[in-house]
Amino acid sequence: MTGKPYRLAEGGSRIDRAKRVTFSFDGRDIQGFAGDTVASAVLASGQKVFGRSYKYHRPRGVMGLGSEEMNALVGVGADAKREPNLRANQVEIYQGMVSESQNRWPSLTFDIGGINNKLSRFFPGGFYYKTFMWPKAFWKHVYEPVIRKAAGLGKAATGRDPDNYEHMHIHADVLVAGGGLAGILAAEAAAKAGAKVVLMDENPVLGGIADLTAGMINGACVADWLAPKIAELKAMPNVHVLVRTTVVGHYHHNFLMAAERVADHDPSLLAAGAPRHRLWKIRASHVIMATGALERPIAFANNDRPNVMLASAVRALVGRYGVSPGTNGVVFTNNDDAYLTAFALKKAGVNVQVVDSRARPDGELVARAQEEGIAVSLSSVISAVEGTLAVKAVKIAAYRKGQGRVITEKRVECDFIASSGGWNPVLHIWAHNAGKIKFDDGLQSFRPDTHNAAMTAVGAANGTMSVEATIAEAQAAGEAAAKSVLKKAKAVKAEKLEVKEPRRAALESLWFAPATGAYNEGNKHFIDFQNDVTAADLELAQREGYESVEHTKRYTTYGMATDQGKTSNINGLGVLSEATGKTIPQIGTTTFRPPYTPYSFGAIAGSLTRELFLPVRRTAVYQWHIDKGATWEPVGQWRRAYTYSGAGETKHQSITREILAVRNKVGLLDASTLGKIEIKGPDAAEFLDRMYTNTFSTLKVGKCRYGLMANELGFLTDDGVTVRLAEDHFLMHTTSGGADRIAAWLEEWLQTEWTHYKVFVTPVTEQWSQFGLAGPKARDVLAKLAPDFDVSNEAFPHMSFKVGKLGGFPVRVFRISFSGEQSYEIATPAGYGLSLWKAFLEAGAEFGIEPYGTEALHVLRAEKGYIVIGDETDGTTTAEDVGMGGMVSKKKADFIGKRSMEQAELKRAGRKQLVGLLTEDPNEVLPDGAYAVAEVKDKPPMKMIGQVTSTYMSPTLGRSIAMALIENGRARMGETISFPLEGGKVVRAKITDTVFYDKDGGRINA
Amino acid sequence: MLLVTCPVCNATGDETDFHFGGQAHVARPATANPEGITDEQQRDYLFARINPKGLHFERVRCDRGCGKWFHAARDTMTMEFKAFYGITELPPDDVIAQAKGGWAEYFAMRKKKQK
Amino acid sequence: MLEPQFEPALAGRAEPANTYITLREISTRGMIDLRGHTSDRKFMAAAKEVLGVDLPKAPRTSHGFGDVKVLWLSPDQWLVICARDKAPELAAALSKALAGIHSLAVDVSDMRAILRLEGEGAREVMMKSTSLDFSDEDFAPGYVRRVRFAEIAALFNIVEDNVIDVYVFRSYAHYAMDFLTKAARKGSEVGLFKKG
Amino acid sequence: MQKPRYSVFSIARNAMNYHKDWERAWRSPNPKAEYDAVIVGAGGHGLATAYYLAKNHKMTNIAVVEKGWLGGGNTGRNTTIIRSNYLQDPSIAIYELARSLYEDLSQELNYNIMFSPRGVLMLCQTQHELRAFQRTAHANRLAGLDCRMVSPAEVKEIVPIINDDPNCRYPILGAYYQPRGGTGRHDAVAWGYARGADDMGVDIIQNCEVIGIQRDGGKVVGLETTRGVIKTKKVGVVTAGHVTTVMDMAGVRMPIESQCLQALVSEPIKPVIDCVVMANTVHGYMSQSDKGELVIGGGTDPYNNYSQRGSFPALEHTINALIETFPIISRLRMLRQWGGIVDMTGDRSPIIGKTPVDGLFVNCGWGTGGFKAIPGSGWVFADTIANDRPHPIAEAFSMDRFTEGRFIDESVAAAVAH
Repeated sequence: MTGKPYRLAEGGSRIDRAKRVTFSFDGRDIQGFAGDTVASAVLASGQKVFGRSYKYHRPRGVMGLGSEEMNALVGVGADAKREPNLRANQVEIYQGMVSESQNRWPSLTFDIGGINNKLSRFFPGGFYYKTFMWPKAFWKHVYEPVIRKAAGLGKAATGRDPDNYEHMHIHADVLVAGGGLAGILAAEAAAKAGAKVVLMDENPVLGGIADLTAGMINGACVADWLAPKIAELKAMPNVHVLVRTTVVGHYHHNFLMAAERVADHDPSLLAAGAPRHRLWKIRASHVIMATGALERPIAFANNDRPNVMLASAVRALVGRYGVSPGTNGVVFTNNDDAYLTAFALKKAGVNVQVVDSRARPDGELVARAQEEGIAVSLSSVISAVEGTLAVKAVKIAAYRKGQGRVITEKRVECDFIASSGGWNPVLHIWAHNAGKIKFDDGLQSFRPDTHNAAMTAVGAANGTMSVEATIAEAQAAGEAAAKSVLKKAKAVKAEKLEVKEPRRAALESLWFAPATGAYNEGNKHFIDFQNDVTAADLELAQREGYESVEHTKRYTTYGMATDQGKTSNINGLGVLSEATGKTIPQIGTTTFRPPYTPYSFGAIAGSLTRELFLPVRRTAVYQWHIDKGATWEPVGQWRRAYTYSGAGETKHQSITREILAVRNKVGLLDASTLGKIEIKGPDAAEFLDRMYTNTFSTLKVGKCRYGLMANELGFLTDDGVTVRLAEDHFLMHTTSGGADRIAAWLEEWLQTEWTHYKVFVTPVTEQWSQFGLAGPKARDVLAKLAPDFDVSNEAFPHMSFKVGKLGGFPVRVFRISFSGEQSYEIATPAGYGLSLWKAFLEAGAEFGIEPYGTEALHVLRAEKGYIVIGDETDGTTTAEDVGMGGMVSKKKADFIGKRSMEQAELKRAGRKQLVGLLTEDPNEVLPDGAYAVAEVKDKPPMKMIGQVTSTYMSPTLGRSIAMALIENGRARMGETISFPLEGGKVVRAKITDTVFYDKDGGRINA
Repeated sequence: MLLVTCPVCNATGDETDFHFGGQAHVARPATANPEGITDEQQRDYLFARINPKGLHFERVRCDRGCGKWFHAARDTMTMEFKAFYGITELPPDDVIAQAKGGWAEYFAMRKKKQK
Repeated sequence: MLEPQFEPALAGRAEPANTYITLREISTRGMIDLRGHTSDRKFMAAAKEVLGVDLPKAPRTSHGFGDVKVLWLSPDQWLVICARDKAPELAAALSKALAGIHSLAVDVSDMRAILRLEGEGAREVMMKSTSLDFSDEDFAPGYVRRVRFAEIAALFNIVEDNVIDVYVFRSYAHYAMDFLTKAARKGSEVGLFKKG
Repeated sequence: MQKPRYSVFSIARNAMNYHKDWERAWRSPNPKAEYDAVIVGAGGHGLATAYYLAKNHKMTNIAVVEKGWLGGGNTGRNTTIIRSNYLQDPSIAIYELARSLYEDLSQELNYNIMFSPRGVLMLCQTQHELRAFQRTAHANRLAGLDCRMVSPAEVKEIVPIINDDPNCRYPILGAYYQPRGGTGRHDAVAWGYARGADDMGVDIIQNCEVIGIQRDGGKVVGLETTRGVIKTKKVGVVTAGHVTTVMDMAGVRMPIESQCLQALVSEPIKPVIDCVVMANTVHGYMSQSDKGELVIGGGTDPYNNYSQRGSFPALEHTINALIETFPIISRLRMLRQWGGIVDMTGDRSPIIGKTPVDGLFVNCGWGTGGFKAIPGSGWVFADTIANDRPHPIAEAFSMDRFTEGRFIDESVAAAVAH
């Protein structure tokens, strides 16, 4: 089909007829002009159908002017770049763009789902709650899959999004949402008063619908008068203007979100490095809402046919894109505004007549229509639409307000309809955060009332429809906003304006146009087009008792489509009002939820994806671990080396090798992630006695002590070795995962409970690289590194500490062990970490030193029966439970968790207690977390008596070992208990104590 | 995204720069006297919360800033902050005057103690 | 074999290219975490004696004296910046001078990495990274603040109008540099309040 | 007063008449002067309680009073996940009772609540999380639940859009799978119970706010409401996030804090995921509704909050996590976000049972996980009210567990690693 006659010979303020742009729609090449949208270009090509509706799969075309569009949703881009459900009238075309219609199969014009329409009589609102219940299994396997396939509109991308996104924070004295007449003037006034102003508008160009508005300012039409103001505003140093940027949400304390579509209209920007979308996080001292108004459709029979459009949308097609939906149009209205569309069409040489539901509209525009010779049928409505894939004709019926049936009607041929039921102020960001709204009889719609936040509404968003009033209101609001924010605002002198605009007749609400045939029967008066909700559905919901408007909404899904009820909300309330006899305010409205229009998850995530998703913390040896083939164990945000598997080595093999190296020679562990906290002050010792379950005030300077920490519930939360550096100075070690938590925990108690303590707490975890040197040869390695550093057992016994120099390295050395071997931990400033690590390996080479990872560490400590907080404990485990009751001070009057340890349940006999387990078959390794039962039965349920907490094949002992928390375990030494596993297998194990290796500790002290 | 002001360092910032620490003015019985604390007292200390719909008093830490704990008085419906005050302090009298229910009782009790 | 080799947090990492501001690690500075009470005259005096400069009392400010700079962190905490090789002795000197005064001075020169943002867009990049308003007049050279930076804790110091040092814990240095490199990517300029 | 049954035939019959003759799903009665019992709160839990009081205990002279519209609280705001694979025995008992009742609820209520056992996958993304879920798996198997661990390969089979890159930030090491877990239609659960209870004579009184609880000594004798005084000797309070407000009227201080839980949906798209996926390490979970919307749960705001407003920080992390877990969603868009007021107890487990006041019963503390429990919760609470003693399953959830230290802590499954 050629572009003619839809592309008019001239006109089109947004398009550049010199620049042709080719893109594809459903695989067909379409030629448009630079500045076209998918909607304008496709319509210009003669195609009217853009998609299929949600439930009945009825053919649908473009209906709206902008973000209220509910029918013409298209997918743009292919594969990993496909973005579904975009509004065709907002998508700017570019050379090579790929777009497609949605929700149709196999094709737009022939859609199998269309059968739903034939059967629609059997699918009233909420029908699915009443059926699909038998047989039971069919819901999941038959009915639901069909429903899911039929629903759902567009298709998602098929791969990882290749584009970038980012966030930007901005603080404004005044944020102006909306760049139409009202927004521009409010921003100008605020800026001239000296405020820092940010203005955002969702469209590619500012001006809103000034170009579709009647009236003259100082002799120029509104748009022309506004143009220089826009340029001036953009040039002001204290103003930042953003287009293609939608203010999507308003949150507490004037925090707002805006989604900027940076590169959707021009992919070359992506190649140049631009993000596809940028999410703005705005903190505004004052918000001016100049979001305008949206025209609402009229509910008449088959008002969803392709080429039934809003009057404003038709006006914009003609004026902005030089496109007419057809050659022969009918304007259907209950207000004066739509007459402007008739004039625009006539001027463009399109045949047009007007159908006006009002009896005696006395406005100047109506009069002008008659002067211009445009046929106007008053007291009339459209009672039927003929044509399925496009409008072919309408029936025009005589009408009196309140009349439910059609008496007389005449048939008129036409190929498009422009309808207007009035205008609804865009209240979303006003209402997002509990702003009050009130019903306006003149508008027959809601408008802003009061708001807790510093926010003002101006222009159409405030229900102010006249140009003159809007100008005054906007300028006053802008200046007032600046004054309220600034200490000293400059005075703004008002310019003299002469405004002329037509006197308008009042709008008469028309919520439902009577149709051919008995009331409602067989006709579809659509209220929510995308979700296929009709006036009849809303009335049905009422009849069935879903009376609250929220019930009606949820039962019929009215207002829940991707347009979130922008055009359906008020019309639905109107229908409900007439059905129930309640006024619209009595019925109330549903809650406005962010966002105003949908925006991408990519924008929400910003740049925090891929390598920036959750930081990785690296020790100084990180890269070395990688080069050595380490696999990782994440601990908090750290990555710790799990094991170093060499070429052709399985993890199990390398772990075994590492363990034996420590037992027989010497191993090296990167323990830098351990938490390190310096604690100093005259009350430091007493403070530690409060924090730990055991006592530290008795610790000698230069000595180390292992400590247990509980929370106020009495359960274990952390453990580690603390050293007394001086009388008033301690260095605490925490678990790697606990480092930040415990530092904050100590601070909290100091600041909020024991405020009189003179104690400073300074976390120093990251200052130090810390390495574990463990094994019978550990001392030899140290001695070789630093002959002058006395590491003899006498000078440096187990649980002692030394500070000094190891060769050139400033170090802190702790003789502590988590492996049961002779063992040292050596800390050096992180900058030297890597070279000290290498130095150890070099010095240790002759002793067979090997680096070992966290898994070997865990096996080594399990062989010794050492607990790991988080394995042997799970947040409900006490010191007593794990057999460390001896470390809970009886002497101390108080410490964190003491009182709760006396609660009945924590002292209860028969609690689970930590024990060791030896399986009957030494080669059988119990699975992690396996449960023992009181009695094995042939099928569940079985009474469980406890679970495995750690379980390994011990290379040292050549057999499996495990630890478990078992009811009353310590009283059951020697007892054999059963662990029923999957598939009926039962593993039996003997209860032992938890120390499997070197019970007398000879090796540690060697 | 709440806008919070730390009364210690006077920094104002997004809620994400702060850490919220739950109900304010919860006394830890063991600190005063570890002896003879009943299970009920311990339960109330650990779990019983005032949780009002309206004016509430809570603990906040200037987590990313000066690191200090402080108190905030906030309406849990409107999210409006009525006051920020020191961690060892009581709220300003005009704010105490707005307290209702459990909080009104609490502050009355505190006032009595002071006398 | 025993000669310590100092390795900065970003050792071996190429400076980012294709960014609209310059980003690099500053590895020549030493740092001392100093604790004590602003209200403690003895402490303040002793600290000044060693550092040659008053500890800043006003939140979010810094004082400089020669090569030494003191950043305010909290009413009882400061970060002393000096030449890296001077840090150990300066820390020792502080501890000595502060003996008997309730205080804590720790050499933490290796605890943080300093990333320097330099150029026209430095403030804009910080506004992509934090929730603060770097166009506010308070944010002048000398300004210091701890803040949530991307997903992590950071400390920044405005050195000159278009030069900002960001201090992050060493283990996060790569993450922070990755984030900055992306935020400052050429083509992603915002040009806030910039005309023409 | 048996209502005509819903069926494909009743729809056909009504279609002939353009659906003008459908009966009301429930009446809109005025409160009587006195009832044998009154349930406060017409959410899922409250309506289910009333339903089972009438059905199982033949107490039909009862009412449910509701401040707003029925099902308008968390029942209509949650992410509709149904599962029972908890770790602690009491939790397993009540959630599995609920899940098994869900299996037949559509037929039981003659109202399609669209229970869809599409399976719930809980991802294991660290060695520690893997061990924790292995423990849960053993416990659940021995308790008789139909659950199992699945391999990364199986995960990919069940959810083809999942990111299975072994080098990503938190690679998937496996998952814990409950094949008979899934989702239901949240509004329908409330509506179905309401219609069923109404059918047995229960008065459901909407727009009726309780403003006082009348006591005679230690006993409940009635309720003061915005629609007058209602005499009754038994009151069941089931008001979730607003439980403190109501219990304060009886002078009972609750171990509850009310917070705002964030949730959102994407625009509707063609089916991409046919099960529920929960990724606890990175804090995100997602499923797809029958309308095609991706249903996503965020975290709770970190402070007490009654505002029911969507906020942003809690969502941001969830979306980052889900984009890493399901890379294809990056170009999909958020359609709608909202908040629900959840009642959090000290151990994050519910409270069901008697209170210090005779005749006053409470059922609350479901926090972020209440929807999945509705049928079981109503079942045991009804039994508790009818017999004036805790149902065996409810015993463990009594309020005095906080006095005794008898916590039911489910966070255990994700305890802190080393």
